[in-house]
Amino acid sequence: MTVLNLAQALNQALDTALDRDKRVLVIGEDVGRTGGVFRVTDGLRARHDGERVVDTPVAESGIVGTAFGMAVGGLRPVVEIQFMGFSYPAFDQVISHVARIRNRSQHRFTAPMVIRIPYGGGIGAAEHHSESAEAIYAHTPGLKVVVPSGPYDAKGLLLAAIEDPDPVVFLEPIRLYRAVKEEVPEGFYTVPLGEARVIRPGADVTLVTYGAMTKEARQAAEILARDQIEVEVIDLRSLVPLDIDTVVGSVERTGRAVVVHEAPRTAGFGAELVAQIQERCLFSLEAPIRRVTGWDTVFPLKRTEHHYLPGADRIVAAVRATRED
Amino acid sequence: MTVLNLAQALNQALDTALDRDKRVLVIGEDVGRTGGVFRVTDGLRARHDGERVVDTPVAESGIVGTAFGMAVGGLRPVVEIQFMGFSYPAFDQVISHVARIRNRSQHRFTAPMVIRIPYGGGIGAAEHHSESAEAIYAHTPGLKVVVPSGPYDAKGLLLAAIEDPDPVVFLEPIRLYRAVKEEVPEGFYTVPLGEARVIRPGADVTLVTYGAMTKEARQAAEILARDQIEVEVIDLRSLVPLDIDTVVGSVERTGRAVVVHEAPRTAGFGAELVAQIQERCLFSLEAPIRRVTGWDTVFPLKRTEHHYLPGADRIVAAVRATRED
Amino acid sequence: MLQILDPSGELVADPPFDHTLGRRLYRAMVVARIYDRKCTSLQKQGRLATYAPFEGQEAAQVGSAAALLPEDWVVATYRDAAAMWMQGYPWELLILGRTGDERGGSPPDHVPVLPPSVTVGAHMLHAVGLAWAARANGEPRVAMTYFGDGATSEGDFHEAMNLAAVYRTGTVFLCQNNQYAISLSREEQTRSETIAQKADAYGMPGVQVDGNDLMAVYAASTEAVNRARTGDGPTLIEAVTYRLGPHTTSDDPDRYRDEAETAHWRLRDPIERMRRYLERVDEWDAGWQQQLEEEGTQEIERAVELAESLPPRPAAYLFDTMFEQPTPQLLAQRQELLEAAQP
Amino acid sequence: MLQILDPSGELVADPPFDHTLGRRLYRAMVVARIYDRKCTSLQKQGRLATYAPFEGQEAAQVGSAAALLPEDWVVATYRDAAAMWMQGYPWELLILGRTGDERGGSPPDHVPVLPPSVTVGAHMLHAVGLAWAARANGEPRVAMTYFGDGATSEGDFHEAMNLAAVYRTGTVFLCQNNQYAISLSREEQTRSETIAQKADAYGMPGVQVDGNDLMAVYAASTEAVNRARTGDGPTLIEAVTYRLGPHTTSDDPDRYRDEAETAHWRLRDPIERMRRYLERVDEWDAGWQQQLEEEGTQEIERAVELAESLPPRPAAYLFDTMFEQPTPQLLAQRQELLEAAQP
Ligand SMILES: Cc1ncc(C[n+]2csc(CCOP(=O)(O)OP(=O)(O)O)c2C)c(N)n1
Ligand SMILES: Cc1ncc(C[n+]2csc(CCOP(=O)(O)OP(=O)(O)O)c2C)c(N)n1
Ligand SMILES: [Mg+2]
Ligand SMILES: [Mg+2]
Repeated sequence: MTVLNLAQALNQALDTALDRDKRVLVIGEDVGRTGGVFRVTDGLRARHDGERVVDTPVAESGIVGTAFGMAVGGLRPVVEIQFMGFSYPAFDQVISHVARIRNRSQHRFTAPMVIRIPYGGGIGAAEHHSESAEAIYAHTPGLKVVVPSGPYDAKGLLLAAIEDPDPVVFLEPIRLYRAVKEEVPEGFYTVPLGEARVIRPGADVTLVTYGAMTKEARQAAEILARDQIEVEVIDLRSLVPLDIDTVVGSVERTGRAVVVHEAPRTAGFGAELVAQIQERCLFSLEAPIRRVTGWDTVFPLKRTEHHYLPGADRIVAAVRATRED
Repeated sequence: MTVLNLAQALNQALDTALDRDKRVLVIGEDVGRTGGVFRVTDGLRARHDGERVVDTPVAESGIVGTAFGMAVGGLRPVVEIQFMGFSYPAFDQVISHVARIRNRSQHRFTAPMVIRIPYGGGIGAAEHHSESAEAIYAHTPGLKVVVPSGPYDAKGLLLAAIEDPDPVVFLEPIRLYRAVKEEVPEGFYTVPLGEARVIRPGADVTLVTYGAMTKEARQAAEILARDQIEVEVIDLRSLVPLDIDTVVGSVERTGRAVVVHEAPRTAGFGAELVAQIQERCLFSLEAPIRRVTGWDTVFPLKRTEHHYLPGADRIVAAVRATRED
Repeated sequence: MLQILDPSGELVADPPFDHTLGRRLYRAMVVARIYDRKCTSLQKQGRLATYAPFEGQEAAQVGSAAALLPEDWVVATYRDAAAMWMQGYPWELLILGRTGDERGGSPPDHVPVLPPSVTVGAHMLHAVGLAWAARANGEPRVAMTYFGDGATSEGDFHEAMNLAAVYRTGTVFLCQNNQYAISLSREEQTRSETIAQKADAYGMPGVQVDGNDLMAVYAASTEAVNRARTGDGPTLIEAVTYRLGPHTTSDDPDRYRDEAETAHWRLRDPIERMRRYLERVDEWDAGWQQQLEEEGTQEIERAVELAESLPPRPAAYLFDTMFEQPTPQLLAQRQELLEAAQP
Repeated sequence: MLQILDPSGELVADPPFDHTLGRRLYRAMVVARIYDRKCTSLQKQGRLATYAPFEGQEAAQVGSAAALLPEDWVVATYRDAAAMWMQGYPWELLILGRTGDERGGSPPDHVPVLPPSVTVGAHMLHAVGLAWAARANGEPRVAMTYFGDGATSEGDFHEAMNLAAVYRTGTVFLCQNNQYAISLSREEQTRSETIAQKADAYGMPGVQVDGNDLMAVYAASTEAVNRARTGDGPTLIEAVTYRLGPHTTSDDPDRYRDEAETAHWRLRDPIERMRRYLERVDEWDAGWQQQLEEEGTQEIERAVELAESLPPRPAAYLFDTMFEQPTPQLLAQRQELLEAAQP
């Protein structure tokens, strides 16, 4: 057990996967010599050579399309897209081929691959570097969508994603790469995809979130606890498959729910959560489910991103409001 | 006034726009000599020449990216993407540039352009030819998303979209191109973007839908009427801007709502409708809002698409069920 | 432009194969055309969904696929049934796919052919990854990808060509330049004189061959396949041919090309060219032709029967082919569908 | 590779401009470098967001932009501040953008320069459409687009080049081959010998010039701009240069290139080369140099002040810049934000 941050935990997961499975390879822009923009692949090329940790030209569609062929051909590629804003040129490959080959060939061919994408804002980055497009991937049949929020989960979920027989879009909250440290076991272990985690129990209001927003949710819960408002915070960990039972179970007890994400609100994943919660337990609801989300705007640049990002303050306000509804 | 089907009405709209505004041009694959796969642009090249009705190579990103430059440069391009499944290669251009230039340049540059996309299934088409990705575009800040369901609206909405100072994704229900006929005025008129239409009043249950599904919704309403169940059917006509007031007003009266679309359910636009309805009038709800949608699967091929497409039968069942909840 | 057999069936260079193979490939072209025409008529009868005929492109497909070993990958399009069949994809599955049944996308385990790509351009990259995987697995397999002139306008063509060259993957890019992307002529698609010359942009060898010359296509493909197999990297082959039929059964070519042009290419029919040659060397006679056509017709009729005799599947299959194990959401939706099914 | 001024500042061909313009462009390069270094130091002080320095590429940017008329479009990247400024984009707005303020993306109405593109590749297509629009509007404007060696690996480069050639738009493709796409060297990006040769694939003229030779860049650009303006279509110019600094202020070049290489290119500094020439023809002396540096420093300092003195905007602006008129949803969200703002 060593204490690692999220980036280090992911690095260890990739190193472990490369060690234990000859079929695994890491491929992306600058993942080799520089170890990636966020150093998540740091040192891997030196330890596993350039044939298995591959620096590529700037061609996202090409990278994903090639990795798709590799996966169909029996390898287990782990693609890194430099920032979520640069996953869009590869969108056609993902939605039209990666997500479909199993269905198209009725299980004859499959694409077991992982597409790692740093996502979200909070570091004052340039345009296109703070995107949260998880809803788009979650809306695409045939993809699994995983979002870790801490080092332990990150490593276990990434190893599970690499072992998964189907394609996984693995979203890494940029803001948390170095913000959270945790004890992480050496070697191989997995955290199953599709199991939410209650990161804080509470009886009054259910707070449902994932990825970067778990930090703000925790903070909000602590602030509210001072006023004896006990918030149950749920980290979904994966959007597809979705562990809705854990969410519904909680809301049935609390009668109140707030969903939180950084992505724009309209048709964001929060809407799906609201829809499923009210389908399953409308009559337990004592108040409308509120959404604390990014706005329906372009993610702003450094000087104003704080106006966009849902912070503990907005979450606290929403929780208080839902108790007054 | 002549009776036209939806494709003819769109053709007339384009012809009218090309006549009255020199800045307008139509560009896309096979839109010229063949008049497009669905003949929506039939005859336009002959009437307005190849400089304004432009056949392009097979390069969706190139078409949209070039049209974007045209729009910034003062033209009013109307792009045709052959099928929604082929809009994905252009996705980066749409989300990263078309939708953003106004914000990026703080109104200094704008991209007034229309991207016409035939969408939806029901004609037993090949893979990728039956997509419904409206939620993806509706989730993208900076785009308007319009979906006509009849000839009169189609012409008026398309002319409004072409006049609009901002980019509009204009989704055309393939199945309705020739299925509905209506009296359509000659010449120029517009139907404002962002106004839903109650296509059938009713006091018992609110049915919210758009595009191809309006036909099934109407049918369902007629079937239910035989049992004295009066369904209010709302055709949104545009998803962005969204006329939620009309929807909420109706649900406040009926207390029950069913949302219907053809796209996959998870993170589909129906989820957004459910979320906003319960935010606005949870306490008027006498039953959970139900979603009748496509499944979270790839759109199936000809022999089994009937298993996928929400039909009047599924809508009827959902309406009955919501009255028993 | 590489040519071995001129349109009249005269040799203008040494033949790349002996009469045995020549007759086998001639037979393949004849059967392929029977399949192609059968599909068009089935479509007219409403027994198939939209169909994209390849009449006129038989030599380009048969000649190239003939250069492959059984374990080599083929990644092709909606118009490449002949090439896919050459590599082991059963006619009945090709037909089944065209009836609008996903089961047509699932070839037997030993057949290294992906289901036909319907999107234009994207699939070329898959052949780059497949060849890469073969090398990584130490398998001497190459990947041949088929695409049209129109596909070369897509960004994915560029990325596939560049990545294949950069990583020297054993990929063969077989472009059937049939002169049209639906209604857009080759000249309107790009200003490069040939498609073959586009290979220079990637430091890749490119060759233009007479795509209606079975021998030329076979010779160029064999050379490219050997280069790929021996680790010397990818090749672009432009097979100059012509789509004699419509783009698909719902296309009307009169809107964008005239009779005369089609007639001109009719005279360059790849099957007739090879027939003349075989006749000239006494390897063809009317009797054999009749036999081929009878065998071919039987073979295709049998395939049609097989495809059409397959019972439809219960709706539940939809949910069972998305992942190895359906997610809880899919299971719930399957349940919902089954309940909706019962009145 | 076209060269007019060799690294020692000797003419090897006729100069494309007189001393007046030569001095003006030399001055521009000096000021641009002052701006570039200032930005790096501001970033280190936390006053700018990540910054992408262009030191070493001044001749490529200044020499090409100098070939434009005031109404010509410039569509460039995050590393092209010098070119954008040459075409009228104010330093203070370039700096403002780098502080992370959208207002930096809004040049004055008479400045035909798009805000810098952060995505690699996509923007080249915008220059195709802009040139097309100019022609359609009967304006004699051309569009010059700037991009790097790395951008040529993107599919959009291919589509932009092809469409520009097919429609003969007045677009000039100015590639600054600075030898790296972040950590990937030019040789690892593509196996074509030059980037210029990629133009052949589109039937487009392509020329490789010494990008650190102000005169060569100016000469090639002038020819390309004239071709574009007279309706003879697009040109690809590969300006061979070198990024002397890191990819951005958060990059560590030691991970992928060695000192010696950088040192080698230092000796080819484009500004020093032009200085030697001017000195040789008695158009340069230390006094003038000092004057330039003082003026330049003042100019940049003033720009920094202007940029930093701009007061932040109320959050509401977020909702007011998405559409000409905010949608009801945006108005509601703006309301929500304002209410959240008040405790
Ligand atoms: C990405 C994409 N865009 C558009 C289409 C529609 N489409 C189908 S075939 C075709 C033309 C392709 O031409 P070519 O590559 O020459 O192949 P051919 O049909 O001539 O065999 C087009 C535009 C598609 N299938 N995929
Ligand atoms: C579509 C896209 N992919 C990846 C990136 C990340 N990125 C920023 S700059 C860069 C390298 C570009 O190299 P080049 O085109 O040579 O320009 P240079 O930075 O050398 O000026 C990359 C990969 C991006 N901005 N956009
Ligand atoms: Mg073709
Ligand atoms: Mg570079």
